[in-house]
Amino acid sequence: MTNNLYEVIDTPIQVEELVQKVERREAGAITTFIGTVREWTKGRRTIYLEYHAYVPMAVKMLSKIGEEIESKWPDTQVAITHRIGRLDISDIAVVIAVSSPHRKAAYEANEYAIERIKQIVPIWKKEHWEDGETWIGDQLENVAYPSGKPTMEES
Amino acid sequence: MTNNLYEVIDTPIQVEELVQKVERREAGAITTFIGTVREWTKGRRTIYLEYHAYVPMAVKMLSKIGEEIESKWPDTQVAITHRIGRLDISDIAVVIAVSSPHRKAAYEANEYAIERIKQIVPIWKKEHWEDGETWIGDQLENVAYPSGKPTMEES
Amino acid sequence: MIRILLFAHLQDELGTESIEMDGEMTIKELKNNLLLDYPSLRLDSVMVAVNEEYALDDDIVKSGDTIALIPPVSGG
Amino acid sequence: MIRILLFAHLQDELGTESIEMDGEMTIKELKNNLLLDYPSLRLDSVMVAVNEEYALDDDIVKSGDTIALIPPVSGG
Repeated sequence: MTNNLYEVIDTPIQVEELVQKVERREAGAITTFIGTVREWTKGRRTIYLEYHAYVPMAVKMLSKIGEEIESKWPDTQVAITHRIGRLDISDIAVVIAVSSPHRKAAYEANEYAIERIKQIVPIWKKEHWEDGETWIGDQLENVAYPSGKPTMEES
Repeated sequence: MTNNLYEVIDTPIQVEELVQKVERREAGAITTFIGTVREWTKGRRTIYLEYHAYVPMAVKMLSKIGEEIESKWPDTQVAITHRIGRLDISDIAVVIAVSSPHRKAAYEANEYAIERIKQIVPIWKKEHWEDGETWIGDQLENVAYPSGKPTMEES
Repeated sequence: MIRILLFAHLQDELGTESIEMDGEMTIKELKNNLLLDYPSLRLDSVMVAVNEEYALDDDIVKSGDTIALIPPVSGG
Repeated sequence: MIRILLFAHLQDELGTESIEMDGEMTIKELKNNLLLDYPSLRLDSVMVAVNEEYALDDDIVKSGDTIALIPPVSGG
Protein backbone atom coordinates (compact mmCIF):
# COMPACT_ATOMS: atom_id res chain seq x y z
CA MET A 1 0.00 0.00 0.00
CA THR A 2 1.20 3.44 -0.88
CA ASN A 3 0.07 6.58 0.83
CA ASN A 4 -0.82 8.32 -2.40
CA LEU A 5 -4.30 9.76 -2.21
CA TYR A 6 -4.88 9.63 -5.98
CA GLU A 7 -3.99 6.51 -7.90
CA VAL A 8 -4.59 4.70 -11.16
CA ILE A 9 -3.71 1.03 -10.74
CA ASP A 10 -4.09 -2.22 -12.65
CA THR A 11 -4.78 -4.47 -9.64
CA PRO A 12 -7.93 -4.92 -7.50
CA ILE A 13 -8.89 -1.95 -5.32
CA GLN A 14 -9.19 -2.50 -1.57
CA VAL A 15 -11.99 -0.35 -0.13
CA GLU A 16 -10.62 -0.48 3.43
CA GLU A 17 -7.33 0.95 2.20
CA LEU A 18 -9.05 4.09 0.91
CA VAL A 19 -11.07 4.43 4.09
CA GLN A 20 -7.83 4.32 6.06
CA LYS A 21 -6.30 7.01 3.87
CA VAL A 22 -8.98 9.54 4.84
CA GLU A 23 -9.60 8.54 8.47
CA ARG A 24 -8.83 11.33 10.94
CA ARG A 25 -9.62 12.02 14.59
CA GLU A 26 -11.61 15.10 13.57
CA ALA A 27 -13.73 13.19 11.03
CA GLY A 28 -17.14 11.94 12.10
CA ALA A 29 -18.28 10.86 8.66
CA ILE A 30 -16.66 8.95 5.83
CA THR A 31 -18.50 8.26 2.60
CA THR A 32 -17.30 5.90 -0.07
CA PHE A 33 -18.47 5.45 -3.61
CA ILE A 34 -17.67 2.11 -5.17
CA GLY A 35 -18.22 1.90 -8.90
CA THR A 36 -18.58 -1.70 -10.06
CA VAL A 37 -18.96 -3.33 -13.46
CA ARG A 38 -22.66 -3.79 -14.13
CA GLU A 39 -23.82 -6.75 -16.17
CA TRP A 40 -26.73 -5.08 -17.96
CA THR A 41 -26.82 -1.62 -19.55
CA LYS A 42 -30.04 -0.66 -21.31
CA GLY A 43 -30.95 -4.27 -22.01
CA ARG A 44 -27.53 -5.19 -23.36
CA ARG A 45 -25.29 -7.68 -21.60
CA THR A 46 -21.69 -6.82 -20.79
CA ILE A 47 -19.21 -9.72 -20.76
CA TYR A 48 -16.25 -7.69 -19.50
CA LEU A 49 -14.77 -4.20 -19.72
CA GLU A 50 -11.41 -2.71 -20.47
CA TYR A 51 -10.37 0.62 -19.01
CA HIS A 52 -7.53 2.53 -20.64
CA ALA A 53 -6.03 5.71 -19.24
CA TYR A 54 -3.57 8.44 -19.96
CA VAL A 55 -2.11 7.56 -16.59
CA PRO A 56 0.04 10.54 -15.54
CA MET A 57 -2.65 13.03 -16.57
CA ALA A 58 -5.41 10.91 -15.00
CA VAL A 59 -3.59 10.97 -11.65
CA LYS A 60 -3.09 14.72 -12.01
CA MET A 61 -6.80 15.27 -12.74
CA LEU A 62 -7.87 13.09 -9.78
CA SER A 63 -5.63 15.18 -7.60
CA LYS A 64 -7.13 18.35 -9.06
CA ILE A 65 -10.63 17.07 -8.19
CA GLY A 66 -9.42 16.50 -4.63
CA GLU A 67 -8.16 20.07 -4.48
CA GLU A 68 -11.45 21.41 -5.82
CA ILE A 69 -13.33 19.48 -3.14
CA GLU A 70 -11.10 20.53 -0.30
CA SER A 71 -11.60 24.16 -1.29
CA LYS A 72 -15.40 23.86 -1.79
CA TRP A 73 -15.92 21.79 1.39
CA PRO A 74 -13.34 22.87 3.95
CA ASP A 75 -12.09 20.17 6.35
CA THR A 76 -12.75 17.32 3.95
CA GLN A 77 -10.09 14.80 2.98
CA VAL A 78 -10.37 12.88 -0.29
CA ALA A 79 -8.80 9.73 -1.74
CA ILE A 80 -9.58 8.25 -5.15
CA THR A 81 -8.32 5.12 -6.86
CA HIS A 82 -9.31 4.09 -10.37
CA ARG A 83 -8.49 0.69 -11.75
CA ILE A 84 -7.56 0.09 -15.40
CA GLY A 85 -7.12 -2.99 -17.55
CA ARG A 86 -9.61 -5.84 -17.89
CA LEU A 87 -12.48 -5.91 -15.38
CA ASP A 88 -15.15 -8.57 -15.04
CA ILE A 89 -18.74 -8.19 -13.84
CA SER A 90 -18.88 -6.91 -10.22
CA ASP A 91 -15.21 -5.92 -10.20
CA ILE A 92 -14.54 -2.54 -8.64
CA ALA A 93 -13.53 0.12 -11.19
CA VAL A 94 -13.30 3.14 -8.89
CA VAL A 95 -13.42 3.97 -5.20
CA ILE A 96 -13.86 7.48 -3.84
CA ALA A 97 -13.50 8.07 -0.10
CA VAL A 98 -14.27 11.39 1.58
CA SER A 99 -13.97 12.15 5.27
CA SER A 100 -15.45 15.19 6.94
CA PRO A 101 -16.41 16.31 10.44
CA HIS A 102 -20.05 16.31 9.31
CA ARG A 103 -21.97 13.96 7.06
CA LYS A 104 -23.62 16.43 4.68
CA ALA A 105 -20.29 17.54 3.23
CA ALA A 106 -19.09 13.94 2.98
CA TYR A 107 -22.05 13.01 0.78
CA GLU A 108 -21.99 16.14 -1.37
CA ALA A 109 -18.25 16.08 -1.93
CA ASN A 110 -18.29 12.41 -2.82
CA GLU A 111 -21.00 12.85 -5.44
CA TYR A 112 -19.15 15.87 -6.83
CA ALA A 113 -16.05 13.70 -7.23
CA ILE A 114 -17.72 11.04 -9.37
CA GLU A 115 -19.38 13.69 -11.55
CA ARG A 116 -16.03 15.38 -12.13
CA ILE A 117 -14.28 12.07 -12.84
CA LYS A 118 -16.79 11.52 -15.63
CA GLN A 119 -15.96 14.97 -17.04
CA ILE A 120 -12.23 15.51 -16.85
CA VAL A 121 -10.25 12.36 -16.02
CA PRO A 122 -8.70 10.83 -19.16
CA ILE A 123 -9.91 7.26 -18.70
CA TRP A 124 -11.88 5.36 -21.34
CA LYS A 125 -14.06 2.32 -21.06
CA LYS A 126 -14.36 -0.29 -23.79
CA GLU A 127 -17.43 -2.47 -23.33
CA HIS A 128 -17.19 -6.03 -24.55
CA TRP A 129 -20.74 -7.17 -25.26
CA GLU A 130 -21.96 -10.56 -26.31
CA ASP A 131 -22.08 -9.28 -29.89
CA GLY A 132 -19.11 -6.96 -30.24
CA GLU A 133 -17.10 -4.26 -28.54
CA THR A 134 -17.57 -0.51 -28.12
CA TRP A 135 -15.58 2.43 -26.87
CA ILE A 136 -17.95 4.29 -24.59
CA GLY A 137 -17.90 7.78 -25.94
CA ASP A 138 -18.89 10.18 -23.20
CA GLN A 139 -20.02 10.38 -19.64
CA LEU A 140 -23.66 10.06 -20.64
CA GLU A 141 -22.79 6.76 -22.29
CA ASN A 142 -24.69 7.70 -25.40
CA VAL A 143 -21.92 8.14 -27.93
CA ALA A 144 -20.85 4.66 -28.92
CA TYR A 145 -18.66 3.65 -31.82
CA PRO A 146 -19.39 0.04 -32.81
CA SER A 147 -16.12 -1.87 -33.24
CA GLY A 148 -14.26 1.30 -32.35
CA LYS A 149 -14.97 2.83 -35.74
CA PRO A 150 -17.26 5.81 -36.10
CA THR A 151 -19.22 5.59 -39.32
CA MET A 152 -20.41 8.40 -41.52
CA GLU A 153 -24.04 7.86 -40.60
CA GLU A 154 -23.27 8.74 -37.01
CA SER A 155 -21.84 12.16 -37.60
CA MET B 1 -20.01 -13.27 9.47
CA THR B 2 -23.75 -13.62 9.28
CA ASN B 3 -25.84 -12.80 6.26
CA ASN B 4 -28.19 -10.57 8.19
CA LEU B 5 -28.59 -7.26 6.44
CA TYR B 6 -29.46 -5.35 9.62
CA GLU B 7 -27.39 -5.83 12.74
CA VAL B 8 -26.55 -4.29 16.08
CA ILE B 9 -23.27 -5.73 17.33
CA ASP B 10 -20.74 -5.07 20.08
CA THR B 11 -17.61 -5.83 18.08
CA PRO B 12 -15.76 -3.81 15.40
CA ILE B 13 -17.60 -3.35 12.10
CA GLN B 14 -15.89 -4.52 8.91
CA VAL B 15 -16.73 -2.20 6.01
CA GLU B 16 -15.89 -4.81 3.35
CA GLU B 17 -18.40 -7.20 4.90
CA LEU B 18 -21.24 -4.75 4.35
CA VAL B 19 -20.09 -4.03 0.82
CA GLN B 20 -20.20 -7.77 0.11
CA LYS B 21 -23.72 -8.02 1.50
CA VAL B 22 -25.09 -5.58 -1.11
CA GLU B 23 -22.90 -6.48 -4.11
CA ARG B 24 -24.90 -7.76 -7.08
CA ARG B 25 -24.24 -8.29 -10.78
CA GLU B 26 -26.90 -5.72 -11.62
CA ALA B 27 -25.40 -3.06 -9.32
CA GLY B 28 -23.10 -0.47 -10.84
CA ALA B 29 -22.84 1.73 -7.76
CA ILE B 30 -22.34 1.03 -4.08
CA THR B 31 -22.23 3.86 -1.56
CA THR B 32 -21.18 3.44 2.03
CA PHE B 33 -21.54 5.77 4.96
CA ILE B 34 -19.13 5.19 7.81
CA GLY B 35 -19.92 7.05 11.01
CA THR B 36 -16.88 7.35 13.23
CA VAL B 37 -16.30 8.76 16.71
CA ARG B 38 -15.17 12.35 16.35
CA GLU B 39 -12.78 13.81 18.89
CA TRP B 40 -14.14 17.37 18.94
CA THR B 41 -17.77 18.48 19.05
CA LYS B 42 -18.41 22.20 19.26
CA GLY B 43 -15.08 22.85 20.93
CA ARG B 44 -15.47 20.08 23.49
CA ARG B 45 -13.17 17.07 23.53
CA THR B 46 -14.61 13.55 23.61
CA ILE B 47 -12.54 10.89 25.39
CA TYR B 48 -14.76 7.97 24.44
CA LEU B 49 -18.41 7.13 23.79
CA GLU B 50 -20.83 4.50 24.92
CA TYR B 51 -23.71 3.43 22.72
CA HIS B 52 -26.68 1.66 24.31
CA ALA B 53 -29.55 0.16 22.36
CA TYR B 54 -32.89 -1.50 22.75
CA VAL B 55 -31.43 -4.19 20.55
CA PRO B 56 -34.39 -6.17 19.17
CA MET B 57 -36.32 -3.03 18.35
CA ALA B 58 -33.22 -1.34 16.91
CA VAL B 59 -32.73 -4.25 14.50
CA LYS B 60 -36.42 -4.10 13.60
CA MET B 61 -36.22 -0.36 12.89
CA LEU B 62 -33.05 -0.73 10.77
CA SER B 63 -34.87 -3.34 8.76
CA LYS B 64 -37.87 -1.02 8.43
CA ILE B 65 -35.56 1.70 7.07
CA GLY B 66 -34.27 -0.81 4.53
CA GLU B 67 -37.83 -1.56 3.45
CA GLU B 68 -38.64 2.13 3.15
CA ILE B 69 -35.59 2.61 0.93
CA GLU B 70 -36.25 -0.36 -1.29
CA SER B 71 -39.77 0.93 -1.90
CA LYS B 72 -38.68 4.56 -2.50
CA TRP B 73 -35.70 3.62 -4.69
CA PRO B 74 -36.56 0.42 -6.57
CA ASP B 75 -33.65 -1.96 -7.29
CA THR B 76 -31.60 -0.81 -4.32
CA GLN B 77 -30.22 -3.23 -1.74
CA VAL B 78 -29.39 -1.99 1.76
CA ALA B 79 -27.30 -3.31 4.66
CA ILE B 80 -26.78 -1.49 7.97
CA THR B 81 -24.72 -2.42 11.01
CA HIS B 82 -24.58 -0.32 14.17
CA ARG B 83 -22.06 -1.00 16.89
CA ILE B 84 -22.84 -0.56 20.59
CA GLY B 85 -20.76 -0.55 23.77
CA ARG B 86 -17.63 1.50 24.36
CA LEU B 87 -16.10 3.18 21.31
CA ASP B 88 -12.88 5.18 21.17
CA ILE B 89 -11.98 8.08 18.89
CA SER B 90 -12.03 7.03 15.20
CA ASP B 91 -13.85 3.77 15.93
CA ILE B 92 -16.66 3.01 13.51
CA ALA B 93 -20.13 3.35 15.08
CA VAL B 94 -22.28 2.67 12.03
CA VAL B 95 -21.90 1.53 8.44
CA ILE B 96 -24.61 1.86 5.81
CA ALA B 97 -24.11 0.22 2.42
CA VAL B 98 -26.47 0.72 -0.52
CA SER B 99 -26.14 -0.83 -3.95
CA SER B 100 -28.06 0.28 -7.00
CA PRO B 101 -27.80 0.02 -10.77
CA HIS B 102 -27.24 3.80 -10.88
CA ARG B 103 -25.29 6.10 -8.63
CA LYS B 104 -27.87 8.82 -7.93
CA ALA B 105 -30.15 6.41 -6.06
CA ALA B 106 -27.21 4.95 -4.15
CA TYR B 107 -26.28 8.38 -2.76
CA GLU B 108 -29.83 9.51 -2.02
CA ALA B 109 -30.88 6.26 -0.37
CA ASN B 110 -27.76 6.18 1.75
CA GLU B 111 -28.29 9.70 3.06
CA TYR B 112 -31.95 8.89 3.74
CA ALA B 113 -30.83 5.91 5.83
CA ILE B 114 -28.61 7.92 8.17
CA GLU B 115 -31.31 10.59 8.61
CA ARG B 116 -33.87 7.92 9.52
CA ILE B 117 -31.46 6.17 11.89
CA LYS B 118 -31.17 9.44 13.78
CA GLN B 119 -34.96 9.64 14.00
CA ILE B 120 -36.33 6.20 14.78
CA VAL B 121 -33.68 3.68 15.80
CA PRO B 122 -33.58 3.23 19.59
CA ILE B 123 -29.87 3.71 20.14
CA TRP B 124 -28.41 6.27 22.55
CA LYS B 125 -24.99 7.79 22.77
CA LYS B 126 -23.33 8.75 26.04
CA GLU B 127 -20.43 11.12 25.52
CA HIS B 128 -17.57 10.92 27.98
CA TRP B 129 -15.87 14.30 27.97
CA GLU B 130 -12.74 15.39 29.75
CA ASP B 131 -14.98 16.98 32.39
CA GLY B 132 -17.93 14.64 32.74
CA GLU B 133 -20.41 12.53 30.85
CA THR B 134 -23.62 13.29 28.96
CA TRP B 135 -26.45 11.35 27.37
CA ILE B 136 -26.90 12.94 23.98
CA GLY B 137 -30.54 13.83 23.88
CA ASP B 138 -31.72 14.02 20.29
CA GLN B 139 -30.59 13.76 16.74
CA LEU B 140 -29.69 17.44 16.64
CA GLU B 141 -27.37 16.82 19.56
CA ASN B 142 -28.67 19.86 21.37
CA VAL B 143 -30.51 18.33 24.30
CA ALA B 144 -27.85 17.26 26.73
CA TYR B 145 -28.31 16.21 30.33
CA PRO B 146 -25.09 16.78 32.26
CA SER B 147 -24.26 13.68 34.32
CA GLY B 148 -27.39 12.06 32.93
CA LYS B 149 -29.63 14.15 35.16
CA PRO B 150 -31.91 16.80 33.70
CA THR B 151 -32.15 19.80 35.98
CA MET B 152 -35.12 22.06 36.52
CA GLU B 153 -33.46 24.96 34.71
CA GLU B 154 -33.36 22.97 31.53
CA SER B 155 -37.04 22.22 31.29
CA MET C 1 -48.47 -7.38 34.31
CA ILE C 2 -47.08 -4.74 31.97
CA ARG C 3 -43.29 -4.56 31.69
CA ILE C 4 -41.80 -1.10 31.11
CA LEU C 5 -38.23 -0.89 29.77
CA LEU C 6 -36.10 2.16 30.52
CA PHE C 7 -33.17 3.47 28.52
CA ALA C 8 -30.51 6.16 28.59
CA HIS C 9 -31.14 8.95 31.10
CA LEU C 10 -34.44 7.40 32.24
CA GLN C 11 -32.57 4.27 33.28
CA ASP C 12 -30.03 6.38 35.16
CA GLU C 13 -32.72 8.42 36.90
CA LEU C 14 -34.79 5.46 38.07
CA GLY C 15 -31.72 3.35 38.76
CA THR C 16 -33.26 0.32 37.08
CA GLU C 17 -33.63 -1.19 33.60
CA SER C 18 -37.33 -1.91 33.94
CA ILE C 19 -40.39 -1.44 36.12
CA GLU C 20 -43.75 -3.15 36.20
CA MET C 21 -47.34 -2.00 36.29
CA ASP C 22 -50.70 -3.78 36.50
CA GLY C 23 -53.95 -3.17 34.67
CA GLU C 24 -55.09 -2.13 31.18
CA MET C 25 -54.75 1.49 30.11
CA THR C 26 -53.87 3.88 27.33
CA ILE C 27 -50.28 5.04 26.80
CA LYS C 28 -51.37 8.45 28.04
CA GLU C 29 -52.69 6.95 31.29
CA LEU C 30 -49.55 4.89 31.70
CA LYS C 31 -47.43 8.03 31.36
CA ASN C 32 -49.57 9.83 33.93
CA ASN C 33 -49.28 6.91 36.35
CA LEU C 34 -45.52 7.01 35.96
CA LEU C 35 -45.44 10.71 36.71
CA LEU C 36 -47.43 10.10 39.93
CA ASP C 37 -44.75 7.67 41.08
CA TYR C 38 -41.79 9.66 39.71
CA PRO C 39 -42.74 13.35 39.61
CA SER C 40 -39.28 14.45 38.40
CA LEU C 41 -39.41 12.24 35.29
CA ARG C 42 -39.12 14.16 31.99
CA LEU C 43 -41.49 12.45 29.56
CA ASP C 44 -42.31 15.32 27.14
CA SER C 45 -40.03 14.24 24.35
CA VAL C 46 -40.11 10.54 25.21
CA MET C 47 -41.64 8.21 22.62
CA VAL C 48 -43.29 4.96 23.61
CA ALA C 49 -43.01 1.57 21.96
CA VAL C 50 -45.34 -1.34 22.57
CA ASN C 51 -43.85 -4.73 21.72
CA GLU C 52 -41.06 -3.08 19.70
CA GLU C 53 -43.30 -0.84 17.60
CA TYR C 54 -43.86 2.88 18.16
CA ALA C 55 -47.28 3.58 19.69
CA LEU C 56 -49.59 6.58 20.08
CA ASP C 57 -51.00 8.16 23.24
CA ASP C 58 -54.44 6.59 22.69
CA ASP C 59 -53.16 3.06 22.08
CA ILE C 60 -54.11 0.60 24.81
CA VAL C 61 -51.61 -1.56 26.65
CA LYS C 62 -52.47 -4.63 28.68
CA SER C 63 -50.96 -7.43 30.66
CA GLY C 64 -48.24 -9.26 28.71
CA ASP C 65 -47.21 -6.21 26.70
CA THR C 66 -43.64 -4.94 26.78
CA ILE C 67 -43.48 -1.16 26.82
CA ALA C 68 -40.31 0.81 26.10
CA LEU C 69 -39.82 4.45 27.01
CA ILE C 70 -37.67 5.86 24.23
CA PRO C 71 -35.90 9.15 24.92
CA PRO C 72 -34.78 11.09 21.83
CA VAL C 73 -32.42 8.72 20.07
CA SER C 74 -28.81 9.57 19.24
CA GLY C 75 -27.43 6.69 17.23
CA GLY C 76 -25.60 6.97 13.95
CA MET D 1 9.21 17.82 -32.57
CA ILE D 2 5.73 17.72 -31.09
CA ARG D 3 4.55 14.36 -29.78
CA ILE D 4 0.83 13.63 -30.11
CA LEU D 5 -0.64 10.86 -27.96
CA LEU D 6 -3.75 9.01 -29.12
CA PHE D 7 -6.30 7.18 -26.97
CA ALA D 8 -9.40 5.04 -27.23
CA HIS D 9 -11.05 5.05 -30.65
CA LEU D 10 -8.47 7.50 -32.06
CA GLN D 11 -5.74 5.00 -31.25
CA ASP D 12 -7.72 2.23 -32.94
CA GLU D 13 -8.42 4.34 -36.02
CA LEU D 14 -4.84 5.45 -36.57
CA GLY D 15 -3.42 2.10 -35.48
CA THR D 16 -0.76 3.77 -33.34
CA GLU D 17 -0.33 5.18 -29.85
CA SER D 18 1.33 8.38 -30.96
CA ILE D 19 2.31 10.46 -33.95
CA GLU D 20 4.76 13.32 -34.41
CA MET D 21 4.60 16.74 -35.97
CA ASP D 22 7.12 19.53 -36.50
CA GLY D 23 6.79 23.27 -36.08
CA GLU D 24 5.06 25.72 -33.78
CA MET D 25 1.31 26.25 -34.06
CA THR D 26 -1.95 26.75 -32.22
CA ILE D 27 -4.04 23.81 -31.13
CA LYS D 28 -6.56 24.77 -33.81
CA GLU D 29 -3.85 24.62 -36.48
CA LEU D 30 -2.60 21.31 -35.15
CA LYS D 31 -6.12 19.87 -35.42
CA ASN D 32 -6.45 21.14 -38.98
CA ASN D 33 -3.10 19.63 -39.91
CA LEU D 34 -4.24 16.30 -38.48
CA LEU D 35 -7.44 16.43 -40.52
CA LEU D 36 -5.42 17.00 -43.68
CA ASP D 37 -3.48 13.80 -43.02
CA TYR D 38 -6.45 11.82 -41.64
CA PRO D 39 -9.65 13.21 -43.19
CA SER D 40 -11.88 10.60 -41.53
CA LEU D 41 -10.77 11.58 -38.01
CA ARG D 42 -13.63 12.78 -35.75
CA LEU D 43 -12.21 15.63 -33.68
CA ASP D 44 -15.36 17.63 -32.88
CA SER D 45 -15.79 16.41 -29.33
CA VAL D 46 -12.11 15.70 -28.73
CA MET D 47 -10.36 17.77 -26.06
CA VAL D 48 -6.66 18.52 -26.23
CA ALA D 49 -4.13 18.44 -23.41
CA VAL D 50 -0.69 20.01 -23.57
CA ASN D 51 1.81 18.52 -21.14
CA GLU D 52 -1.02 16.88 -19.13
CA GLU D 53 -3.17 20.00 -18.78
CA TYR D 54 -6.27 20.79 -20.83
CA ALA D 55 -5.61 23.46 -23.44
CA LEU D 56 -7.68 25.81 -25.60
CA ASP D 57 -7.82 26.17 -29.38
CA ASP D 58 -5.71 29.33 -29.31
CA ASP D 59 -2.96 27.93 -27.09
CA ILE D 60 0.37 27.48 -28.85
CA VAL D 61 2.32 24.25 -28.93
CA LYS D 62 5.94 23.91 -29.83
CA SER D 63 8.77 21.44 -30.10
CA GLY D 64 9.18 19.41 -26.91
CA ASP D 65 5.50 19.58 -25.95
CA THR D 66 3.49 16.43 -25.43
CA ILE D 67 -0.03 16.75 -26.83
CA ALA D 68 -2.82 14.35 -26.00
CA LEU D 69 -6.02 14.03 -27.99
CA ILE D 70 -8.70 13.22 -25.42
CA PRO D 71 -11.96 11.75 -26.74
CA PRO D 72 -14.96 12.10 -24.41
CA VAL D 73 -13.90 10.27 -21.25
CA SER D 74 -15.83 7.37 -19.77
CA GLY D 75 -14.14 6.48 -16.52
CA GLY D 76 -15.86 6.03 -13.18
